[in-house]
Amino acid sequence: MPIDSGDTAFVLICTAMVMLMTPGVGLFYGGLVRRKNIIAMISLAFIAFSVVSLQWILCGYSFAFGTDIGGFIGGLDYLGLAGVGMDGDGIPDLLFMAFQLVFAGLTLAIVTSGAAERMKVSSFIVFGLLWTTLVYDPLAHWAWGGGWAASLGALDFAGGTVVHISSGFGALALALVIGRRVGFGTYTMEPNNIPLTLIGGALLWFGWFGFNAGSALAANGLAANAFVVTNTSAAAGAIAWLVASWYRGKPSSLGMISGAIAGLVAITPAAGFVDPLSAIAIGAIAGLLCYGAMLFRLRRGLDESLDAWAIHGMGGLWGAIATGIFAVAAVGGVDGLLYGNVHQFLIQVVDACAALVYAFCVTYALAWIVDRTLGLRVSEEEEYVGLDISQHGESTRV
Amino acid sequence: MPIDSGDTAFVLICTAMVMLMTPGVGLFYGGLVRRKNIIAMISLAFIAFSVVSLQWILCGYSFAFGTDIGGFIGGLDYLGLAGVGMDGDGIPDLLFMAFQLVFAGLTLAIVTSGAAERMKVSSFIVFGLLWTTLVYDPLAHWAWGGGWAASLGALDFAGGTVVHISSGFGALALALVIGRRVGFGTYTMEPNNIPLTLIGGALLWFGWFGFNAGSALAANGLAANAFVVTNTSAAAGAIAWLVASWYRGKPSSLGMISGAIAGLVAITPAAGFVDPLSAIAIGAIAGLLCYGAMLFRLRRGLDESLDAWAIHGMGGLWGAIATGIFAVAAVGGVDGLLYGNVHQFLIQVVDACAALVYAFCVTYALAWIVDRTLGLRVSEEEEYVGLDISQHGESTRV
Amino acid sequence: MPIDSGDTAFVLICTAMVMLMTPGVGLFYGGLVRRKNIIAMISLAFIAFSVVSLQWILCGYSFAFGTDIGGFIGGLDYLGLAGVGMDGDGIPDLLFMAFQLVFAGLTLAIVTSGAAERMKVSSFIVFGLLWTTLVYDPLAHWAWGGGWAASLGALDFAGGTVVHISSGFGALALALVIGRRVGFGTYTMEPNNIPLTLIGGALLWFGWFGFNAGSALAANGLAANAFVVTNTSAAAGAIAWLVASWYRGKPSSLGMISGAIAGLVAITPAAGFVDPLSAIAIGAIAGLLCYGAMLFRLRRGLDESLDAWAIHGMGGLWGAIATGIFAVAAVGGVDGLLYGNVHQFLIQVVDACAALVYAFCVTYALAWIVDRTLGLRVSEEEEYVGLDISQHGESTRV
Amino acid sequence: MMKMIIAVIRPEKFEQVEKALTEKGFPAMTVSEVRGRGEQKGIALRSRGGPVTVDLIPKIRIEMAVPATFAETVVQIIREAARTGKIGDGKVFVLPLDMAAKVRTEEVSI
Amino acid sequence: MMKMIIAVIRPEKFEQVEKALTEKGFPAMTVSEVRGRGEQKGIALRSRGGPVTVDLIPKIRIEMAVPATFAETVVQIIREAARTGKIGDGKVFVLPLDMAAKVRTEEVSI
Amino acid sequence: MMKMIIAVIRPEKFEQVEKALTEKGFPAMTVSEVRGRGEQKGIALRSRGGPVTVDLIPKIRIEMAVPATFAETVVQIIREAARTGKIGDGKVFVLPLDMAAKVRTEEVSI
Ligand SMILES: Nc1ncnc2c1ncn2[C@@H]1O[C@H](COP(=O)(O)OP(=O)(O)O)[C@@H](O)[C@H]1O
Ligand SMILES: Nc1ncnc2c1ncn2[C@@H]1O[C@H](COP(=O)(O)OP(=O)(O)O)[C@@H](O)[C@H]1O
Ligand SMILES: Nc1ncnc2c1ncn2[C@@H]1O[C@H](COP(=O)(O)OP(=O)(O)O)[C@@H](O)[C@H]1O
Repeated sequence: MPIDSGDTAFVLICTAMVMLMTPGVGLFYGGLVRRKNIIAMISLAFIAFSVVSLQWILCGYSFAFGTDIGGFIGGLDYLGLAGVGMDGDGIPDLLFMAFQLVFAGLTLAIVTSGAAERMKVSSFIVFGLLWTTLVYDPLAHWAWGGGWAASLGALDFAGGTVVHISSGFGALALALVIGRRVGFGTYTMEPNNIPLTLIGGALLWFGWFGFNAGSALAANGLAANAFVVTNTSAAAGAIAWLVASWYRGKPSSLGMISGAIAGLVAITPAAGFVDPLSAIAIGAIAGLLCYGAMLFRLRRGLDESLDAWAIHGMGGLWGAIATGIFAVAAVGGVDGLLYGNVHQFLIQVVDACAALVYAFCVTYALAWIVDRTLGLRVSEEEEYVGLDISQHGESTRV
Repeated sequence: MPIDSGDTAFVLICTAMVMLMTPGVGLFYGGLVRRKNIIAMISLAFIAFSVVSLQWILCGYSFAFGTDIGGFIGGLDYLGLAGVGMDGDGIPDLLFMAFQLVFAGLTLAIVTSGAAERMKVSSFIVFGLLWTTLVYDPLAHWAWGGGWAASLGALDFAGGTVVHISSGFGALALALVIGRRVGFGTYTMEPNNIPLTLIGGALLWFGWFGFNAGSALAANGLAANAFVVTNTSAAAGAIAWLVASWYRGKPSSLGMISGAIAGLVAITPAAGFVDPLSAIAIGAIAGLLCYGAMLFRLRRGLDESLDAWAIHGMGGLWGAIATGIFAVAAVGGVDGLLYGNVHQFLIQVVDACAALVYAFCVTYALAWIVDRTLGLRVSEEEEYVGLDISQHGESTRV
Repeated sequence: MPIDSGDTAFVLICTAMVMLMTPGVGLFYGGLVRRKNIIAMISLAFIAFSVVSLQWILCGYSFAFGTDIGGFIGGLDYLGLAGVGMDGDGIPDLLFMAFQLVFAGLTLAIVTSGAAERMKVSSFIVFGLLWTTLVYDPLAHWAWGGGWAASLGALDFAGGTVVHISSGFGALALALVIGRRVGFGTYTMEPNNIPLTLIGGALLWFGWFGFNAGSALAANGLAANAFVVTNTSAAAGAIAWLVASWYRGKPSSLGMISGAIAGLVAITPAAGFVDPLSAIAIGAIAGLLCYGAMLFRLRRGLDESLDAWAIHGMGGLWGAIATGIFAVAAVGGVDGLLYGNVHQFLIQVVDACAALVYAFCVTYALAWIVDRTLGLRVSEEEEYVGLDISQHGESTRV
Repeated sequence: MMKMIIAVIRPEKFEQVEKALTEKGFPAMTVSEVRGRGEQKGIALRSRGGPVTVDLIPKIRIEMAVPATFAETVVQIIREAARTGKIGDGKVFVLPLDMAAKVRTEEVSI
Repeated sequence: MMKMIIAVIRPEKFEQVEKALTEKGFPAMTVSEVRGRGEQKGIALRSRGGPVTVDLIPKIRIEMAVPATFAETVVQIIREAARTGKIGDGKVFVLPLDMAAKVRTEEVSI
Repeated sequence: MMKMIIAVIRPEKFEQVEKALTEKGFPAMTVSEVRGRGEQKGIALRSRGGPVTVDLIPKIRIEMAVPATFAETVVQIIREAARTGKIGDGKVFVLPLDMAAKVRTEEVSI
C-alpha cells in the first residue's frame, strides 16, 4: 500500500496531540502537589518525555518493534532507526515510529505520580531510562510488536495494558519503594492550583482523541468510532465520579476531571472494538471503580500520591477486561463476553494480569536497585524545603 | 460518495479542536470572575460538555438531525445512535455526529455566563439538559437538519444563529431570571486572573479554526476560505475593540481579546460565503458593536456578567445579517445585499430574529420553571462564601 | 496538480497549530517578566499577531510572494489577496497564504523580547507594522518567494533565517535602541510565573510540529521526517541545556525548556534535509551554544531580556549553518559538508550572514526612527508602576 | 506619636474604602490578600451529611501608619465605607507604633 | 485590654492548629501565605559548587486579636498544635493592641 | 525587650536587603507580597482623558522580631540597602512586641 495523504495527515496531527498530553500530565499533577513542588512536578513530565524521545530512536523502538525474540522483546534491527524511512504502508514508517514514541514518553510521565514531591531528578533520569527500556518496551512488544499477547489474540486498541496498567501499577510499586512523603496522613496536603489541574485535564481530554482515534492509524470509520466512544466514556466517567463524590458530600471539580480521565483510560483498549452505548457503561463503571480505588488507597495509607494507580492502573485493568466483555464484531471484528465469546474474555484477563504482574514486579525491582545505589529520594531537608528550590533552584514566588 | 481519508482526517481533528473550545470558554470565564468562584466557573464548562455529550448520543442528535417533523424538530430515528455508523458520505456518519456534538456542548458552556457566580450546580445540570434539548436541538434542526430555516434558504455556515444567538440571548434570559449578583453595581467585581482569560482566548481562537473551517466538512478550498476569513475577522475585531477602549482611556487586554471573540462570532455564519476583505469589515464592526453592547448592558445595570449576550448574542446577530450583506457567489454560491440580493438579506434577518425570539423566550421559560421548582440560585451565604467552597468544597488557596 | 484533500487537511491544521504558537510565545514571555508586566507581555503577542494578520492580507503576502523584483522583494500582484483563491497546486492558494501568515505573526511576537517591560503599546504597533513590512517580508521573499537566496540555492526548510535569525537579531537591535530596563544589573528581576512559561513552552513544542512538518506542504514522508527530527532536536536541546545548567549548580526547569526551544529553533531550517541521528547533534549543540550565548549576554550586561537573541538568533544561525553541514541527499536531495558538499555549506553561511546583517541593521534603523519620532519607551514612572497598569489599566491582583 | 491601623475588610468593599480614605487625606497604605473568619465560627452551609463549616473567606487587609491623633478618624472612615451590615464586614485594629521611617530620605516620625 | 497574636507556622500544620483553636473557643483569625526563615539562616542544601542556602520557605501566618487574659492560652494552643520538633516549626509573637473595632456594628473592644 | 520591625520595600531591592541583613547577623524574617502606596497619593500617569492615578504598586513586606537594642541597627541596614532615592522606596515601622515564642522548643523571649 502506498502512502495515503489523508491517513498520513491524520496520524501526523494525532502524534502532535499525544505529545501535548505529556505536558498535560505535568500540569495535571503540578496543580495537585503542594506549592513548593509545582515546578518540579511539571518538569518531570518534560524530562520524562525528553529522555524517552532519545531512548526511543536510539533503541526503544527496536526493542518494541524489532523482529520478535521469543515473544518477549524485539531485536536490534532498528537501532538508531536503521531502516525506518519515509516510505511505508499507508503511513510513513518514520511516522509510525513517532506515533509510538509519544506513547512511550507519556507513559513514563504518568509514572511520576508515584514519586511525587520526593524524588531526586538525577535518580529519576536513571530510573526512567531503565523503566522505559525494561518495562515499557517489552509490554509494547507483547501487544503491538508481534509478541506473545498479540499471538494470543489479546485486544489492546490504544494501550490499556501497555500504557495504563504499566504506568499505574508501576507508580504503585515506585511509591512503595520510595516510601511516604513526610507527614503523609498527619499533615494536610492540599492541591495548590486546581485550575492548573483542570487545564491539564483539558489538554489530556483533547490529546486523547489523537491517542485513541489515531490508533486506527488511518482516517476512517474505525477512527470515527474510536473518537466517539472516547468522548462518551470520558463524559460518563466525569458524571459518575462527580455524582459519587456528591453523594459523600460535595461534587468536587477534581472528582469530575478524575472521572473523565478514568473514563478515558478505560476506553483506551476498547476504543476500536465497542460501540457508543457500551462506552457509557464502560466510562461510568470506570468512574465509580477508580473513585473506590482512590478511597481504598487512602484508607490503606498508601502514598501513591496523585492516583496514577487508582485511575490509570485500575482504570486500565477494567478497560482491558471491559474490552473482553463489550467488544462487538460489527465494530472491530471481534465479539466479547456479552455476545457469547468467553474465550476473548479470558484472553483479556490473562493479558491484563500478566502485564500487571510484570509491570509491578519489574518496576519494584528497578526502583529498589536505583534506591540502593543512587538513592531515589531527596533528603528530608530538601523535601521540607520543596523540590522546586532544592532540585531546580527555582520558585513560584518571592 | 465513499469515505475520503483527507476529509475524514480534517473533520476528526477539527472535532477535537472544537472540543478544546469548551474548556477554553471555562478558562476565559474563570479568569473573569472573582477568585472565590474560579473553580466553579471552569467546572461548569466541563459539566456542560459532559452532560451534553451523553444527551446528544442518547437523543439530541436525533432531535436535531432525525427525519424532519413539521420543519421544527427531528424525529426519533437516531435515538441511541441507531443507524449512525462508520460509513458515510465523504466522512463517516459517526464523525458528522461527533462534530455536531462538540458544537452542542460548547453552546451550553457559553450560556453559563448568564448565571456566573450564583447558580447551583444541581439546578444547572437540570436546566442544561432542558436547554440543550428544547433550545439547542430545535435550532440546530432548523438550520442544518432540514428544518424551516434551511428550506427558506437561510445561510448559517458554522452556527451564527444556532450557537451564538441562541447562547447569547439565552444567557441574557437566564441572567434576568436568576437576578443580579449581590452587590452588583455597588461593589467592585474585578477579574481575578486575566492571564487565564487570555489562555482561554487563545484556545478559543485556535479551536475556532476547527469550528469554521471544519464546517466545510471537507478539506478543500472552501475550508481554506473559511479559515482565512475567520482569522481576519478575529484580528479586525481585536484591533477595533482595542482602539475603541483606548479612545475611552487605555487599550485593555480584555478589550482586545473580547474583540477577537466578537470577530470570531460574527464571521461564524458567514465563513463559507464571504471573502477576506469583507471579513475585515465584518470583524471590525463586530468589535465596535459588541463593545457598544457591553457599555449599554453596564449602563442598564444588567448583570449578564461575562457578556455572552454582548459578544455572542449581538455578535451572532450581526454575523447573521452580515452574511446577507457581504455574501458573494464566487465563494459560497450565494450573493448578498451588496451584490444586489435583497431577498437573501431579508431571509437572514427573519432567520436571526426567529432564533433570537425563540431562544430568549424558551430559555426564560425554562429558567423560570427550574427556579420555581428547584431554585436556580445558591443561598446568599453560599454566594458570599463563593461557589468554589459552597458548591464544590474546593478552593484555590489556603 | 489538483487539490489533495489529505495535504490540504494537513496544512489547514498545521496552520492552526502555528497560530497557537503566538499566544504560546506570549505565555512563555509572560511568565518570565515581573508580575507587574505579565498582562502587557502576553498582550503584545496577541497584538503582534492581529496587526500582522491584517497587514499580510492587505500587502505583506504580496511583498513576500508577488512577482520578484530584483531578487529583493515581491511585486504588488497580490495586494488585498487579488488572485489568491480557493484553487491551487496540491493545496488551495488561500491556504498557502494563511500558512505563511501565521509565520509572519509569530515572528513579530518573538521580537517583543527585546523591548520587554518597557515599550509603549502605540509605538509597538507602528514599529511592528514597519518591521514586518521592511524586515520580515523581504526576508521571506529572499528565501521562499523567489528572491536571491532561493536562486543561490540556500536551504531554509521552515524559517531558520526568515523567522529566527530575523527575530533574534531584530530583538537584539531593538534592545540596544530602547536601552536597559531601570535597575537592570542591580535589581533582581525574577520570573514571576514559571509554570506559565512551561505552559507556553508546551504550546510551542506542540505548534512546532505544524511549523516544521507543515512546511513540507504535504502529508508525506518528508513531513514525517521533519516531525521526527523536530522532536529529536527539541529533546536533545532540553537535555543538553539541563545538564549544562546542572554543571553550574542546579538543573533549572527554565534551562530545560529554553534548551528545548533552542533545539526546535536550530532544527527549523534543517528539518527537511537531515536525518534523526543528526538531529541529536544539532539539538544538543544548539542547547549548549544558546546557553553559552545567554551567559555571554548576561556578562556583557545586554538587556535583551527574554533571550530571543540567544535562543532564536544564535539558534537560528547555528541551524542555518548546521543545515549546510548535516544535510543528506537521501532526505532532502541535497548533501552538506559532512557528505563532501562544501559549496552548500558556504551558501548557508552567506545566506545566514546576509539575513543577520540585514535584520539587525534595518531593525536598528526602524527602532531608532520610531524612538526619535514617537518614542519607543514608556516614562520611568510608567515602567516603575508596570505596564499592566500603565499601558492597559489592568492588573493581576488587588 | 503614631499608631498602626490594621483593617480586614470585604474585597468587594475595598475600592470604596480606598476612595474614602484618599478623599479624606489618608492615601498611604499597604494592602494584602488574606483569608479570615470572625466570631461566628465561619459560615455554616448545608451539605448532604449535615452542616459544613466554611472556614476562611477571602478578605483584604489594609495596614496604615497614621499619627495617633488621626487614628480615631481613620478607623471611622474605614468602618463607614466598609459596612454592609451583614456578617463578614470585618474588623479594624489599632496598634501602638514606636516609629515610622522613610527609606528614601532620612525622615523619621515618632 | 487586648493583644494581637501573630503566629508563623508550617502550612502542613495549619489545619491542626485551626482545629485546635476553634475547639478551644478561639475561631476568629486572619490568615495569609508568607515565606520565611528563622535563626538557623535558612537551610543549607548541597549543590555541585558547595552548599547552597535556601532562604525562604512557605509558611502560614495567623493573626488573632484576643483579650489579654487569653493571650497566654492561645499561644500555648498554637505551639502545641504546630509542633513537630523539627527545624521550621515557626514562631509566635504577641503585640500590644490598643483597640479592636467591629465594622458591622459600633462595637469596640479596648 | 523586643521590637517588631515591619518594612515595606521595592521587590527589586529585596535580594539586596536580605543579603545585607543576613551578613550583619539578622537572618530571621517573614516575608509577604503586598501592594501599597505612600504619601504622594499614588503615581499619576497621563491618559487620554487627563491624569490617571495608579493606586497600588507591588511591594515586599518584611516582618522581623528583634531585640529592642538592635532595632535601630536593623532599621538602618534596611534603609540603606533598600534606598534608590526615587519615589516608592518604602517605609520601615517599629512596633512594640510583648513576647516572641519558638514553637519547636519551649523558648520564649520577652
Ligand atoms: N479576633 C480577630 N483576630 C483577627 N482577625 C479577625 C478577628 N475577628 C475578625 N477578624 C477578621 O475579620 C474578618 C471579618 O470578621 P467578621 O466580620 O466577624 O467576619 P465574619 O462575619 O466572616 O466572621 C474575618 O474574616 C477575619 O479575617
Ligand atoms: N525573628 C523573626 N522575625 C520574624 N519572623 C520570624 C522570626 N523568626 C522566625 N520567623 C518566622 O518563623 C518561621 C519559622 O521559624 P523557625 O522555626 O526558626 O524556622 P526555620 O527553622 O525554617 O528557620 C520562619 O520561616 C519565619 O517566617
Ligand atoms: N503610612 C503608611 N502606612 C502603611 N504603609 C505605608 C505608609 N506609607 C508608605 N507605606 C508603604 O510603603 C510603600 C512605599 O512608600 P513610599 O516610598 O512613600 O511609596 P510611594 O513612593 O510608592 O508612594 C507604599 O507602597 C506602602 O506600601
